[in-house]
Amino acid sequence: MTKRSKVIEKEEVVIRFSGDSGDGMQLTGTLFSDTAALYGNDISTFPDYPAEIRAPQGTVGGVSGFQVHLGHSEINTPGDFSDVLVAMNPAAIKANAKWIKPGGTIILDKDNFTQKNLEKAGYSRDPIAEENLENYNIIPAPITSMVKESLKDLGLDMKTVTRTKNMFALGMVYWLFDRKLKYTEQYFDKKFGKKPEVAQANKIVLRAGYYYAETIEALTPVIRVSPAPISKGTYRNICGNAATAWGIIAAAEKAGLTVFIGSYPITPATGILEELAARKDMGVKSFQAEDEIAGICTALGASFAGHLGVTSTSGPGLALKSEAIGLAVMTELPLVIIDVQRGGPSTGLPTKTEQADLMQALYGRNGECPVVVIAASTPSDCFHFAFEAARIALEHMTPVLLLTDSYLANGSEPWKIPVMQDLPSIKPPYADTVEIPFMPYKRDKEKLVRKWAIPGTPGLEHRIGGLEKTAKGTVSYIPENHELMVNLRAEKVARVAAGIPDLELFGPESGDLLIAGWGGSYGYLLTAARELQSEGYKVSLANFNYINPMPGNVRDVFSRFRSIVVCELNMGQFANYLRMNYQEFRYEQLNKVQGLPFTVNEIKEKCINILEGN
Amino acid sequence: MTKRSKVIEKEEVVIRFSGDSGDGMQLTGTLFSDTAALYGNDISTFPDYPAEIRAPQGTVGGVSGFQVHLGHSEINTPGDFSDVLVAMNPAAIKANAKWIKPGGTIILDKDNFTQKNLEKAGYSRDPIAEENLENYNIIPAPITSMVKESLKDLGLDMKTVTRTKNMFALGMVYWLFDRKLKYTEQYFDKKFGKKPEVAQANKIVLRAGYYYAETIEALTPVIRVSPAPISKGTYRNICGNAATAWGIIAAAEKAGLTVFIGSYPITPATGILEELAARKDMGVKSFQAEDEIAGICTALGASFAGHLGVTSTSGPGLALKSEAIGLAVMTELPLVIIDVQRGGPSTGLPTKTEQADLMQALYGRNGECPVVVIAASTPSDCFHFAFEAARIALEHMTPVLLLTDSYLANGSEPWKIPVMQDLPSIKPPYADTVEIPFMPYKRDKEKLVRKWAIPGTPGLEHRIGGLEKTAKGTVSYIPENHELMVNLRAEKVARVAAGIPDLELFGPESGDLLIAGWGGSYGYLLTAARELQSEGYKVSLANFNYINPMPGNVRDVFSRFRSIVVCELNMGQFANYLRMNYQEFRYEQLNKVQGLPFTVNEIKEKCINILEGN
Amino acid sequence: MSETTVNQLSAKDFKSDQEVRWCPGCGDHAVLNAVQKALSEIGIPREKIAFISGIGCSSRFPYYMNTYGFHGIHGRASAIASGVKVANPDLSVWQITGDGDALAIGGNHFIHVVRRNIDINIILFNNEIYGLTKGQYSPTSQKGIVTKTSPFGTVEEPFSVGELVIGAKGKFFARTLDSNVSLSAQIYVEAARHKGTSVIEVLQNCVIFNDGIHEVVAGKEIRDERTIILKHGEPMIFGKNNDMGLVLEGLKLKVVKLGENGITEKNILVHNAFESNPGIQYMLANMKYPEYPVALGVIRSVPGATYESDLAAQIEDVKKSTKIKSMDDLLNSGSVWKVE
Amino acid sequence: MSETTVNQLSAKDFKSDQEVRWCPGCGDHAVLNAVQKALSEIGIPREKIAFISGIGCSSRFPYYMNTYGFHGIHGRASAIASGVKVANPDLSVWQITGDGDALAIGGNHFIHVVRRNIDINIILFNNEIYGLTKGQYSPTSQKGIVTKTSPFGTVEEPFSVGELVIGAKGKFFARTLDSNVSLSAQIYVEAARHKGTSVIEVLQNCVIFNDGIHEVVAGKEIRDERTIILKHGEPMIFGKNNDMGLVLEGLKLKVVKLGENGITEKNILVHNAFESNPGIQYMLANMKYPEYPVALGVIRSVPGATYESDLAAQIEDVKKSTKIKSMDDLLNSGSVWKVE
Ligand SMILES: Cc1ncc(C[n+]2csc(CCOP(=O)(O)OP(=O)(O)O)c2C)c(N)n1
Ligand SMILES: Cc1ncc(C[n+]2csc(CCOP(=O)(O)OP(=O)(O)O)c2C)c(N)n1
Ligand code: SF4
Ligand code: SF4
Ligand SMILES: [Mg+2]
Ligand SMILES: [Mg+2]
Repeated sequence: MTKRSKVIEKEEVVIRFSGDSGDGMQLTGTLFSDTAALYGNDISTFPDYPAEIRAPQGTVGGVSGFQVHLGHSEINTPGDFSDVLVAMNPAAIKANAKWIKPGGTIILDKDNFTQKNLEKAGYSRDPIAEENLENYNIIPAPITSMVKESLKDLGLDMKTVTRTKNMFALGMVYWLFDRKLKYTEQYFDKKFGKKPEVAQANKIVLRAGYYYAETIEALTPVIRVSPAPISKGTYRNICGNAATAWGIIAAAEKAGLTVFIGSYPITPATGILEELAARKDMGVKSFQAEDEIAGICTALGASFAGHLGVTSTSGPGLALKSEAIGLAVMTELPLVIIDVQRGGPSTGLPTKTEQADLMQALYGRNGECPVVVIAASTPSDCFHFAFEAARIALEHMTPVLLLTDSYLANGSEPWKIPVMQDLPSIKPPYADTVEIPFMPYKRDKEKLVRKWAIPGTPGLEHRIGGLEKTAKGTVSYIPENHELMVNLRAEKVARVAAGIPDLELFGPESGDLLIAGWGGSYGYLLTAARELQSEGYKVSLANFNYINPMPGNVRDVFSRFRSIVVCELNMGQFANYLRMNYQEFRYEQLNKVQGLPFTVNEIKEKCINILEGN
Repeated sequence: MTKRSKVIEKEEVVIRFSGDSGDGMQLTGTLFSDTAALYGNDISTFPDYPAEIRAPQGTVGGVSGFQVHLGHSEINTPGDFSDVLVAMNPAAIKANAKWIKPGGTIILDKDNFTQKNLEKAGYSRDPIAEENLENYNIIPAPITSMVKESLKDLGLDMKTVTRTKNMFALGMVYWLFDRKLKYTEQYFDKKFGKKPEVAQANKIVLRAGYYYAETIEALTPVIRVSPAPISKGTYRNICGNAATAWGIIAAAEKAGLTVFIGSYPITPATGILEELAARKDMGVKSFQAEDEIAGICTALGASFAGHLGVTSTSGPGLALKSEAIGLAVMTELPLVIIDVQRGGPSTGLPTKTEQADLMQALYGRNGECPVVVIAASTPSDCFHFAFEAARIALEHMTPVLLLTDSYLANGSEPWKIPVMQDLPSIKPPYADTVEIPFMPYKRDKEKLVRKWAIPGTPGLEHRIGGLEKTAKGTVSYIPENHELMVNLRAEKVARVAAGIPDLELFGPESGDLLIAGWGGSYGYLLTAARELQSEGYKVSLANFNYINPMPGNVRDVFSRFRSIVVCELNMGQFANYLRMNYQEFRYEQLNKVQGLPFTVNEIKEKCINILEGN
Repeated sequence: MSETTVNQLSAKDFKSDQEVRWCPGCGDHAVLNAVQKALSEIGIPREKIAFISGIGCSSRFPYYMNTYGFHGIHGRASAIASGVKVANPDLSVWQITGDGDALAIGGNHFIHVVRRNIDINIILFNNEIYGLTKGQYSPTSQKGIVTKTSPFGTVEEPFSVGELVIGAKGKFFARTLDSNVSLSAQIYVEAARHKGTSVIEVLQNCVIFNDGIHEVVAGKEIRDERTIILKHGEPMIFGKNNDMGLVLEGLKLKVVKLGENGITEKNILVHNAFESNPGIQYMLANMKYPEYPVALGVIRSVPGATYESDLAAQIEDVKKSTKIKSMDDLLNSGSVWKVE
Repeated sequence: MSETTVNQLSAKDFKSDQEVRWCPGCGDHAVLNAVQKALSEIGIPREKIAFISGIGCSSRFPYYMNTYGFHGIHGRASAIASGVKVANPDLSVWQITGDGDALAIGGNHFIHVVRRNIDINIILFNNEIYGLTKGQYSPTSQKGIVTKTSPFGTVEEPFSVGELVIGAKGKFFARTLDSNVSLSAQIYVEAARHKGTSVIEVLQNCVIFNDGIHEVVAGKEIRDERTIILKHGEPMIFGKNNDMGLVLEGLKLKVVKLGENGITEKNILVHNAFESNPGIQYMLANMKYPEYPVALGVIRSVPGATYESDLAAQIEDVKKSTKIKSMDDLLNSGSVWKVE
């Protein structure tokens, strides 16, 4: 659209949009990401909004942010430090000052840097000076007044006018990264189809921002990120919650079943329920239950009746489901339980991320009560692991607990769309009417799985329940039968291992240090591992997705490294779990419990520390 | 009362009363134990009744048993095999045949050995022959007809008459063990004060049994157990549930507080609620809640209001309380949570014992959510550990989870009554009104404990809740604050260790094998250890009561033994917990999940196996 | 509604091979008989029937039925049953529950299933006690009752089941006596035919822990005098000699004697179970002896949309109009782009 | 009952130092004002007041009150509050809850606290939506509403709060509008003075996720026509010109116009909040626009024994008659023996 003097090619760049909760930063970030993805960049995003209630305007508590990491090589995290910060008010500076790369760019709405706003954010005078940002690339733009100016002839009300401020900022950023406005303009046309003046206003302002950036020379150097060399195929952007929901539907289609989700809203898991509720086109039955217990119990009832029963929640809700998970274990029905982890304990930090529900997932029930536990590691592979959770549940007649987290749930990334035909088929072990009288707890020899007899089938009438039973389904208090059944249930879950892939290594087969992690920390761990490898260290990453049972080659992998460091966003739950299962190895730990993902630097520092024997 | 030819002095003896659920075996056993205890024997009992519903009369499922172990030396378990079995019907033989010591005595009601009853019990002809009991000391007594006969002149209805059958059997056993009838007769007078004919009938039948036994010579040899040389003091019989309830009340008295119990009935924990509900004389407020969640939440509310809040339950109920335990951890209020473990998972084996809730107790909650966990090891020391649970909760401002089990809850033993003056005082950290403004999460340096400000106190108004907070009590999403608080809560619990005793060793300070156990298996483990020691093995027992945190000397103790075997009634939960905490040792395991306690022999066998290097 | 399919199954065909383990004399036995009798009349094949229960003595029921059965966990029967019915609306779903199971721990699921009007038949065994855990008071125990957890008497007022059901938007409520097998069977048949949640309160005797609690109205000798069996469209007459009746006096019900003060059958209220305004039904459900006879029979039976059929219809609607017919369609919908 | 202690505290004295974080324009702000105003009238000192809540936007309330406060977990406010009040009956206990908190996850504790009649004042913020989790339907959302979890409209009927409260044996029920601060404050004062559980339903506006949902009756212009403020002992008259009234026609309420068809104030029903038979109150609580005006004010206020005082009395009784006065006494009671 214009010519520029210098264009720097950068490998990757991190941009953070930050402003008041009402400033529309999430939309701004999303529009930017979409444009970047359509352009062919690999991206990773991280929305970071405040506590569930709107904090007073202009305060740090009310700051809402959206970070986008884009590059032309593979991008695995939304990035630690940002190259560009868009700060709609002083509080946004306050919240993000220490997360800007030295010398980075700050775009700010200088109209908002009033005395009152400075005070609200806790500044006495100039934030730039107070934060020692003088040497940064500061772009103070009178966004508010320019927006008013640009729209003054349209006769719109003030609210509509000021609401477009974010598009001014977006326009500036588009200019900065040399993006096309087309997709965003199309979005306006679609979104405001019935209000053409609003669409028009947004377009005007977007362009005004774009042009404004162009006009003032301060912006150079322009950063340009060329598309990532990614494999051929059809792509879309997807966030973790949607990917989880879709993985479930895909599995149901493969198994020829209907999805039933029984669930109760809870941050950050609600998106799964919302997406499934919207998927009536795919025949999904969504049941917004009165609480989490009803959520899981309706889902279990639906499984009994022959559906794919699913329930989704976050930590406090998982706690409430504990008892019913036990019932699912006893009745050996297929059931997928999704826990989108958030900061705990108790209500904790509801909008922040953490990996501290692992022990609860493994052991949070009375008695010896094993379930399969798996964890997703990126927003898009939530699809794969939700599919896997459903596959294992259906083929092994067992509840499966899928762990994701707030960071995955809300984060998004481009995703190469799978073709359904390429996904494995799913074959539940239906009972055969030739097996009359039907024995509900009779098992096949290989997997120890019982048969699924669907109500409605003549001749297979049977009774199940939470009391201990014999193979015939009769309630039994016989000591030896109980021990037998406890062992069989454990062994059944253990045998799921036969159908899961080996633990994958990112890096050399052996070396000085193995970084072990699980679930959602993957992106940061991988980036750290790659950087360490390129710095010459003999480091590999093993990120676990299958947690119970674990892959068969773990012991072998562990034995090939001099040290092992277990990195997780909790106080060491997975490390302890490894100690229980592979007691012979020594485990170093890197733990963080701040409601935030790791930073790559933290990981690297810890690793180098170990490698250098400190 | 009579002269006998031969009197054998035995060190100890095990008697089992067994009959149909309606036969009154629990009462019979209890009356016998009371008499034995009053006589000065040390005893240990184990009631063992069927599933909660009455099974059809005469079937094995409906058999109810009560076992008493008495001796003149210290008795630590209710015994594995019985010397004398009272069998009111064929099903009682069926249920107990393999638990009678070779050559033991069997008293049976031969009137009940009808063809119909034999069939119900699954016998085709003579149980004695079918079970190969011909060489045993069989005493077939026509109990039913003799009872009818003895009472025929009293003009009572048939129901009342047949109900006294058990007293006939008891009379026989009294004769066998040379006991006085006095205490039992006094019991009748008190119990049936308003129905003197019934009291009279019971006395007649008791004596009839006694005399019948005397009359038939078959009974010799008579077994006689002299009193155990136990230390001076006042004694009473107590079962685990009552001891637990009393320990709580005692702690409240020491702290100058009122007990509030919020609870929902559940087998086998209901007895605690029932006992506390009866203790209005001690000012206890008992609240039978609508469910387990309301149980703990009302208790927590009461703690907030300045009471000693307590909630009691069993495994499935503990699962339901998970979320609220998290709230107790976050609000740092004193709260005692009692879990009387039973067979799981799910509804499992509700009337049977197990130790499989350990992991749930430690980790069954979302987030990093540490609580203090302790476990009682005998029926009477439930008093001590309930007291300890309350003391720690109150002095450390933390929820404390007390684990007992079905075996302890229902079992009883003589107990030397403590004197309240000798118990430690309890001093909760009350907030001082000089500390205005009150900071709810400000901690003392030593224990990291926050102060307790009781509503009603002017000037200390404050707000607490489940969201993460700063020391001032302000809700905070600041990453560093969260990590700080997570660490502080963990460290606070860890520092409880400073006030708990070292792990006690039963046996030599070092040796070839350490038997490690926890909670209610103690009696069996101790007996096995003692027997092994007397057989010359270098074996000691370490039974854990403090599980989180653990005593300070564990590592030291473990390091002094060549092997360690962890024995528990689950699949190895404590063994795994030890692996997490003391990874450097190797742990052998003895596990049993049959809804039953260990037998001494099982333990000895396993130990000898290890000792002999198999 | 009133036609029955011809059905070859007899009550006996609904018995399972499990030994019935309730105490001899327990009212549950009679309920089991009545249900089996009713099912033989209703004419739904065994495989299309599912019995779902919570935990309690009564909740053992599914084991004794030769149908599909699910013995759940305490208090959650309504939720499990909701899942079963919504998943497969073709099944005839029966929930078996106790006063503790439904109204103590299960109270929330209970009021919500009633509100949602899911077509489940709920048989609530009200023995006013926790039987299985051996005798603690329940949310329906009379105030002041001495039980194991209330050694000095309770200090809380009980729920009235009918009142709670109507308060939760209930559309079908009936009451019966365990001992009256033929009345019970009739009611179960009506409940099964009603579309929507039907709640049937059974006044059930626990011989062991709360013996005779309903005897004051349910006793064989007196029950005709102290209960009234309501039938839609029929006058509210009761008494051994059918000479007592109910009339409305102002806003209150009143018991009158036919023939006295010139009262004839014409003055007596006629029962309208189908009236959606619950006013009179509410009063009927709440009648207590000795002021009134206790109402039995179907007290309220109002048609209304059911959750599961509305949901199914909504799904059909959406499916008809959508372009997304398969997972591949969904995956490729919206903003996608190609990398070549 | 009607005397107030002289109280030096003003509404402002009940404000805590925490910033109020509700959305600008949220109805919760007005409720906070009304409560603070009411407390300044009631005259209980700050330290004797405890605010207990669950989770939801509304449940943040305790942070803004300079009293004792406990922000609980979702749905459990009734249970926590019950514990607080039973432990210390001297405290004035207020429960703050939302339609989701009280009627979805907390439904069971809610009906049980009402049944037990524990002296707690429950302010139920009914915005017919889950605000905090950003807009899913709740058990009070109107059937058919489109929300994030019901993109094609809900298929379930809502609870009516008053109906459920009465169905659960409720003795005090009132309704108010968030925007009517003076009516609200008055009601809070009455609720505080009532001994037993008081439930006050506030029709509250969520500007973000369910804006204007009550506007059809609560709008400033129209509310006089479409609501009626009930006062015990006063005729049920409403309308801008006070010319509309309620009469009973058969068993139903009917709206009439004064002056028309010869109707005068004498014909109009007089509100009796103290009547224990809930008949008319039930109908009043259930009145819906457009057929009726929506009832505001104290609809039902019936005295009754409270759980906590009966319990306290029972304990006093037992203590008086027992020989066991201390733990040592208890330990040595019953069968004990000495070993010397
Ligand atoms: C989570 C849980 N809490 C408590 C119990 C114990 N429990 C089993 S049944 C029951 C009450 C039974 O009463 P009711 O529902 O009236 O059935 P009834 O036995 O009287 O038929 C209780 C408290 C349990 N099994 N599970
Ligand atoms: C156990 C649990 N489940 C779910 C949630 C999520 N959650 C928090 S508040 C809420 C509903 C809020 O609605 P309401 O009670 O009506 O309050 P409002 O925000 O509308 O004032 C939900 C579902 C939670 N915090 N905890
Ligand atoms: S305890 Fe009562 S309810 Fe339970 S089976 Fe026996 S009589 Fe029936
Ligand atoms: S989301 Fe709604 S209820 Fe919550 S604070 Fe905002 S306006 Fe109020
Ligand atoms: Mg009952
Ligand atoms: Mg709401």
